[in-house]
Amino acid sequence: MNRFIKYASGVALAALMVAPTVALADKANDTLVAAFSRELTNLDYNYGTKTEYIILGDLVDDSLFYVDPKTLAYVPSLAADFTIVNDTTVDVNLRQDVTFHSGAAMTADDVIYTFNFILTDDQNSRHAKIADWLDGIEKTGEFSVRFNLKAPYANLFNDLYRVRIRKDGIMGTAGNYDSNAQATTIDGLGPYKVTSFDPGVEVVLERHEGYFGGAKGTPPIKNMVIRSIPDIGTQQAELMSGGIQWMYNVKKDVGDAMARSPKVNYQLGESLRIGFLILDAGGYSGDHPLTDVRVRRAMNHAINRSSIATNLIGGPAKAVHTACNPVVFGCEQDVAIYEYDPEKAKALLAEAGYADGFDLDLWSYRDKQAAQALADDLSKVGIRVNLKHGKLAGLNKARKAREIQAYFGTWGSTASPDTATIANIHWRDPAKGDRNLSGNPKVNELMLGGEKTLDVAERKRLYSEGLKLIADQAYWVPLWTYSEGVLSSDDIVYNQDPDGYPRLWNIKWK
Amino acid sequence: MFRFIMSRLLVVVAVALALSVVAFFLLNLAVDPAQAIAGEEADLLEIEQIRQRYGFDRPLITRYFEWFSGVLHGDFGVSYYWNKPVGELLLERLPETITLALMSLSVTILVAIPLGCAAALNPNTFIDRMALGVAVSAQAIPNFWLGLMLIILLAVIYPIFPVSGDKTLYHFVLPAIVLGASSVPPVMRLMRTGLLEVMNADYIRTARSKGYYGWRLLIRHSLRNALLPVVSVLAVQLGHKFGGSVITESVFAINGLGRLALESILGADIPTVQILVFVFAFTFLALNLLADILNAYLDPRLRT
Amino acid sequence: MQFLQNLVSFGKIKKDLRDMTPVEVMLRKARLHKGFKFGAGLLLIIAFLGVFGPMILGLSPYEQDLTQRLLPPVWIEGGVWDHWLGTDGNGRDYLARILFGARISIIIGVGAACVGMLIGVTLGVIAGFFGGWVDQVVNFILTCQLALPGLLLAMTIVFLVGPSIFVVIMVIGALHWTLFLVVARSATKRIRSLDYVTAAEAIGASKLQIMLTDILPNLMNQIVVIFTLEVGVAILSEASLSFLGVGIQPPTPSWGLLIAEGKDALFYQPWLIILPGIALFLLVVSINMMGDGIRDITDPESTVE
Amino acid sequence: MTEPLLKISNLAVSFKTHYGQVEVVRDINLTVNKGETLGIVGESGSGKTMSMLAMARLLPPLAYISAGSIQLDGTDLLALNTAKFHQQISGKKIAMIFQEPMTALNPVYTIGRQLTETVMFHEKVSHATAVERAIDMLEAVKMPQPEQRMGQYPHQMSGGQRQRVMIAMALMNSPDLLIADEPTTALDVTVQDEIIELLIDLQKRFGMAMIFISHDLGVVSRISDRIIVMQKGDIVETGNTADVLTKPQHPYTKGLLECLWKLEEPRQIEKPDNMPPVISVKGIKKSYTLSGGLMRKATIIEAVKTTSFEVLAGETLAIVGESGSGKSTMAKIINGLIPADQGQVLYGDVDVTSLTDKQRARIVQPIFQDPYSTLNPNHTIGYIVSRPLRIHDIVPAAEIKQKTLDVMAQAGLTEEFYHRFPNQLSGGQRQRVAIARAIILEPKILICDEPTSALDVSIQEQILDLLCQLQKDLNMTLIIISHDMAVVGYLSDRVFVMLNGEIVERGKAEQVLKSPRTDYSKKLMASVYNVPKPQSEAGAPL
Repeated sequence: MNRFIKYASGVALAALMVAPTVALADKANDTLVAAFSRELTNLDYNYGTKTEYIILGDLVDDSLFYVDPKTLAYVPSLAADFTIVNDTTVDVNLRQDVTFHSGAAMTADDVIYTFNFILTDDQNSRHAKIADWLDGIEKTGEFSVRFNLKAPYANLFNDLYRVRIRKDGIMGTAGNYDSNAQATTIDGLGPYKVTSFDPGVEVVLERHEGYFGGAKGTPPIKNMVIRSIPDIGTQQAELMSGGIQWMYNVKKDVGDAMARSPKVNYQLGESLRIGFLILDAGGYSGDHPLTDVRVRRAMNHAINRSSIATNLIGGPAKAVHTACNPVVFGCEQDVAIYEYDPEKAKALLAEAGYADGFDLDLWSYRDKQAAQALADDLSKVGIRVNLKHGKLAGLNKARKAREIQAYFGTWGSTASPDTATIANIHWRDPAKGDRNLSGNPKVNELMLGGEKTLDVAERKRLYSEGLKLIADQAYWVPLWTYSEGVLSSDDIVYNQDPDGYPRLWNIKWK
Repeated sequence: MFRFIMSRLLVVVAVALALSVVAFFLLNLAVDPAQAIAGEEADLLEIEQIRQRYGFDRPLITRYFEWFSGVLHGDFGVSYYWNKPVGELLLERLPETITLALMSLSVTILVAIPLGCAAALNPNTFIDRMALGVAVSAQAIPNFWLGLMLIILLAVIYPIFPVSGDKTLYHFVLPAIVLGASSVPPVMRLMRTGLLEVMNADYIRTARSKGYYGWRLLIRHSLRNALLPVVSVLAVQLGHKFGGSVITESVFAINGLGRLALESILGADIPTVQILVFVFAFTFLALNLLADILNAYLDPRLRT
Repeated sequence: MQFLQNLVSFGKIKKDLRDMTPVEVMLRKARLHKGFKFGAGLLLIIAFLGVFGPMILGLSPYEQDLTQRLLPPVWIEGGVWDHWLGTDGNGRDYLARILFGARISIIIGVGAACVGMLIGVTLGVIAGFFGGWVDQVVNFILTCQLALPGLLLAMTIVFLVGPSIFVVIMVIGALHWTLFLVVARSATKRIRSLDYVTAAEAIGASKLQIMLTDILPNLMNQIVVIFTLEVGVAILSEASLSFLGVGIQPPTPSWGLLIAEGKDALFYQPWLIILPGIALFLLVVSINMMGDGIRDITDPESTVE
Repeated sequence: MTEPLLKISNLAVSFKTHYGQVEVVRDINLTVNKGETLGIVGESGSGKTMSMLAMARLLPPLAYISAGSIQLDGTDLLALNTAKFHQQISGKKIAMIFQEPMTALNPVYTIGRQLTETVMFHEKVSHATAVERAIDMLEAVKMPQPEQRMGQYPHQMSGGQRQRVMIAMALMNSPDLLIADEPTTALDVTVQDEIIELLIDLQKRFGMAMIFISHDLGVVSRISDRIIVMQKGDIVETGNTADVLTKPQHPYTKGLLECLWKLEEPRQIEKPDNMPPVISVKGIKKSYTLSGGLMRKATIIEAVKTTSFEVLAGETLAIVGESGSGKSTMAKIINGLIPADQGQVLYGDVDVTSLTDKQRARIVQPIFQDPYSTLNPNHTIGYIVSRPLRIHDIVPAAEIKQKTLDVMAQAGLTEEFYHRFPNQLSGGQRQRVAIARAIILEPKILICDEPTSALDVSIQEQILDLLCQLQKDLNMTLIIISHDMAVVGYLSDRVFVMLNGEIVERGKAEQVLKSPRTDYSKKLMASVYNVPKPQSEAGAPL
């Protein structure tokens, strides 16, 4: 035992003797450290869905198209230009000055390989969406390709933006794809290349000196490290002690407080994310008050959106009345507007036969503060809310089992300025998606019809009609737009874009 | 000796088996792996496709036996969430957890044993009450709270230690203190009562009558006897540190098994959680067996 | 302690202790036990404040005022007398939430410890009384439980059945019965071999009668001690679960939840986690001190100074 | 011998309690000369051990010497500081042997280490020398194979062997004074004798002085030159052994002697021989499996080997044997509390296993050894005594209390005990409660397992008298299990002697006690040191 104690104390002493070798992150060695709350477990965005992967993907990969942060319009990136030949044919000419991190030049073969891979490998995350509209891709020249569509598809550029171009053959051959080929090392086209990757811990990036510039421009900072730090408090501490220089998803309270330190800057800018309540108007979870439109309207009147947006979320956040962010394409604003009016809400409830209110299980998994605030507003008009705030896994399960009467959701539409993105996921045919609880097939027809044509005017009309129907029938309680908060150290310059999507390659030293 | 170890190993296997059954069915009922693989944006059709592709639509029992025969052949399955073999994942995360567990055990030993001895040798004095105060306090402080307080104090206000991460042993100091502190009360109390009991034992009176006193008495005649029960408790505590470092690892961003377990549950990554439950149970039982063997080494009565 | 028994035969102590029933002896020891008095007193104060505090002060833990968010306590610049301990992120009075949290913590602590006690003592008494293969089976269950990573299981179960106070109580209770079992079993084994149990068998008492009248009452001393410790453990477990987001549901003010909610504001509104942390600390300390006290008081061999 | 080796004057020992200080020993004056043996006799709690512990500085934490002086060989012991005392006196000049050989040796170290460490520590001799001396000492205490013993651990030895090791250890530093505190009490009677012989022998050989403490006047009288009798912290009698035995001055001493004398006389009650058997034991057998430890195989202990006998109505049957002889197991089997592996126990002609618990309870009741564990501490005496009535529902509820009080009175308990709890009663009173509980169902048979061995001598007699009285009044059959020949002699009609699970001798009490047939019975009888009643004063009131 004595020997054991000696050994144990030896270990502890050794621990104290080891000099702290914290990765030095500063201007002097041109290394920026950014923190993500969620883990990066896979470098290949073609196999990922989360926001973090898009951000990383934009750093290490490139796509044919890209969103211009200023105009919120799709612009060519790897593509040099494009021609819409007809409703189902799009020709794309590629840039000729693009090289992979490995040094090889990008040609049409790589693009064709990538899309064929997406179409034939049913395991990748992009497959289902792309296969839905893309019939095939053909080579029209050394640096030009043609996309043949199954049907007209409006959100084409968003989907093309999400496909990261891979080197010909790098994922294997058809029927023999290796989903992990680019999981831990990546031969991308983006402004940064990966020098090391510790899954769940950190990704170390170095500027790709052969980067073609293009829409993203040339990054000013040479080295970048992205660390996974799950705890927001720990992230703050790291920022204060110089361990990281950049963190995002920072709420107003934390940001304002942190910004009191001269070492830290806080930006609370716009975001495409909106919050909303989805109500089971269709009665999928059984017979309950929410199937009555008066009750749903009452709920719309009951919530003081502006107060919560201003006081809780802050920044440019404001009330919304549509099932989409007002700034995106097709988001009709001329819809029925339910002003904050608790008395009217009570009257509507009474009219519906719920003068004494009713019990409501309200699920939520994000933004606990806002969830409590809106639950409080609902309870003030007599709806006895039992807030079920938990983890997404629990909500998913209940939603799939059709047990949910109402839930508080948010949608970020990451870097996708088109109503199609939010509509596609939320208003699908109920047989294919469990979020459309309207019980009205018309909504699905209108909201998904909007992406099935390239005619801009027709699209606007469809969305307008759909959004008006949603508002009129109060299938949702649209709540507010969110704002995106970023904390950065005072030695870097980071300017937030209007869509709230972080473009890390634009950061420069002060 | 051989028979004993074999019979104990049999229990270990039986327990691990029982737990794997419980864990498998509970997890599959609690979370939907198909939904988790499909991700937030997936629609029902896609989820249904995944369900068929991975075979989640088949009866749980069939899937359990498949999983189990895989484990028997050394195939621990592939994580849905991390997209890699679970075995690899474990090996990656194991060193961090072992480091943290051993360092926190060192903290426990270095604090609890001297404190327990001091308290037992000076019963009902100021020292004893101080030690009891430490025990009661450490018992009442939630470890996530202690972690946050230590970060504020020793990493931000006085930046002595790094806030988080697991690069060097230095990063493990604060988490080891947090995790070690939770084991101090039981170990210290046991050391105290054990030593008090030993000091009242007849053979200590014999030793005194032979002329032993003070530190010599403690070292030559009391410590070994008093440490016997402590060894078992330390094994249990070390076992808990392996499986129970979920919170500490996530507060300090240490990529060990605890955090892996937390993330895997949140990500409905059943293969990983399943193996982790197995690993935690096995570690716990193996440590207990080790403690029994160590006890037999220390206590001749258990040997013959 | 032979010495105490010796003492009993001398002088005035003999009279004092001899004239007392076991309950009187305990009460006397309790009166003399400083730790017990402190712990019990503190617990009474916390329980009183938890039950009547919000009522007396006229505060509601649920009433939100989004224009009065995150006010600091009065002693910090910016604090107002309307909210002594400030307000939380939803503009609710923090004092009211902390006081109300005492109620939640005590309900969960006591509830979960009761569930654990029910499971543990039942299994323990049965295993200890019957021994043999029954004991082996119980021992196997015990080993399984000990080897199980409890927090993970708790999270899974909460996912499975959905979160609520009742579920949290049941889950924590179902995970904290091992100590009850171990203590009940060994005590039952010891008592089982005592002559008065054999005497009860000899006078024809049934097994159930023996378990209920001869074994259980004599276990209670030890069980009460474990019970208090487990109340403390359960309170901390609830805090951990709530901290991880799978415990008590907002807006119900549980201390673990308050700490989790305040965690993001760690550096600039530290009182948001320090205050509920201190409350939690005081409650658990008071319960543990009371438990330590009860152990000393009920231990027939202990002398209280 | 002009100057005594040890001189204790006006010694007092007190305890600190929250009632203030309590003097447990007062005004102790005694001297021990070189080479002399002083015996100290007293019941538990009489302060005999406490005063010796005070001298050796081994008092428990709350006890302290409140007055007096202790001179050893001219040195004032109380004036020495702790370090000096332990370096110069403990082990070197004063050595001690304790009552419990099972716990007095450190279980985790070898005998060799425990024997040699003090010599090496006190006299700075080399390891080899120390080992040599230890082996010599083990030889001196007649330990077989001393070299091999050195590497053994205490648990590998029997109680008698451990006590020999303790003695060897005490002698390692050739002390001037050996204090033996009840060195034989925990040992089997046959071993006691050997240890006493050994002590007498060693004391002569090494020429040391010895203080021999015991509750047993018989044992003390055998070894001591002079005797001190203590009661409740005071010395009540002191004198040469012969004088104390023949001319006791203090009533307490007289009482002690009377008990001894009385116990020696077999009871002369004539009973008819041809009574029918109430219990027939036919070929019962019982074995236990001791589960193995970490590296130990499970062992099977045959507690009772195939045994048959009959118990006759109205008789008192004694079963005598040392601990581990299987007599208690036998008692429980007869009582129907544990089943036998083989064979059967018949009450009259009914097999005990065919009876329900309640039926059995009306026929046979037990009395146990330990008065502290025989009563449920949570119940009042009234509840304990009346519980059988409640379970059996044989007396109308309204009459239960009266019946209980009646039975308590029979057992010598007044009404005031009805509402008391066991912790408020003395050992003797508790045993009376146990008896009351047993007889309230008016059983035909009472099985008493060592009914008095945990009680002080003076109380033993009262309880035995009570049992005899009740047997007569209630016309019961009595089975007494005991290791103590004295109890047996006092009470029984027939005696069985048990050894290793077998009855090795059976016969009428007088025959077995006075002229035992087997070697074992003889040895057992020889080890009882009864003080012969002085012939000249026989019958005269003391």
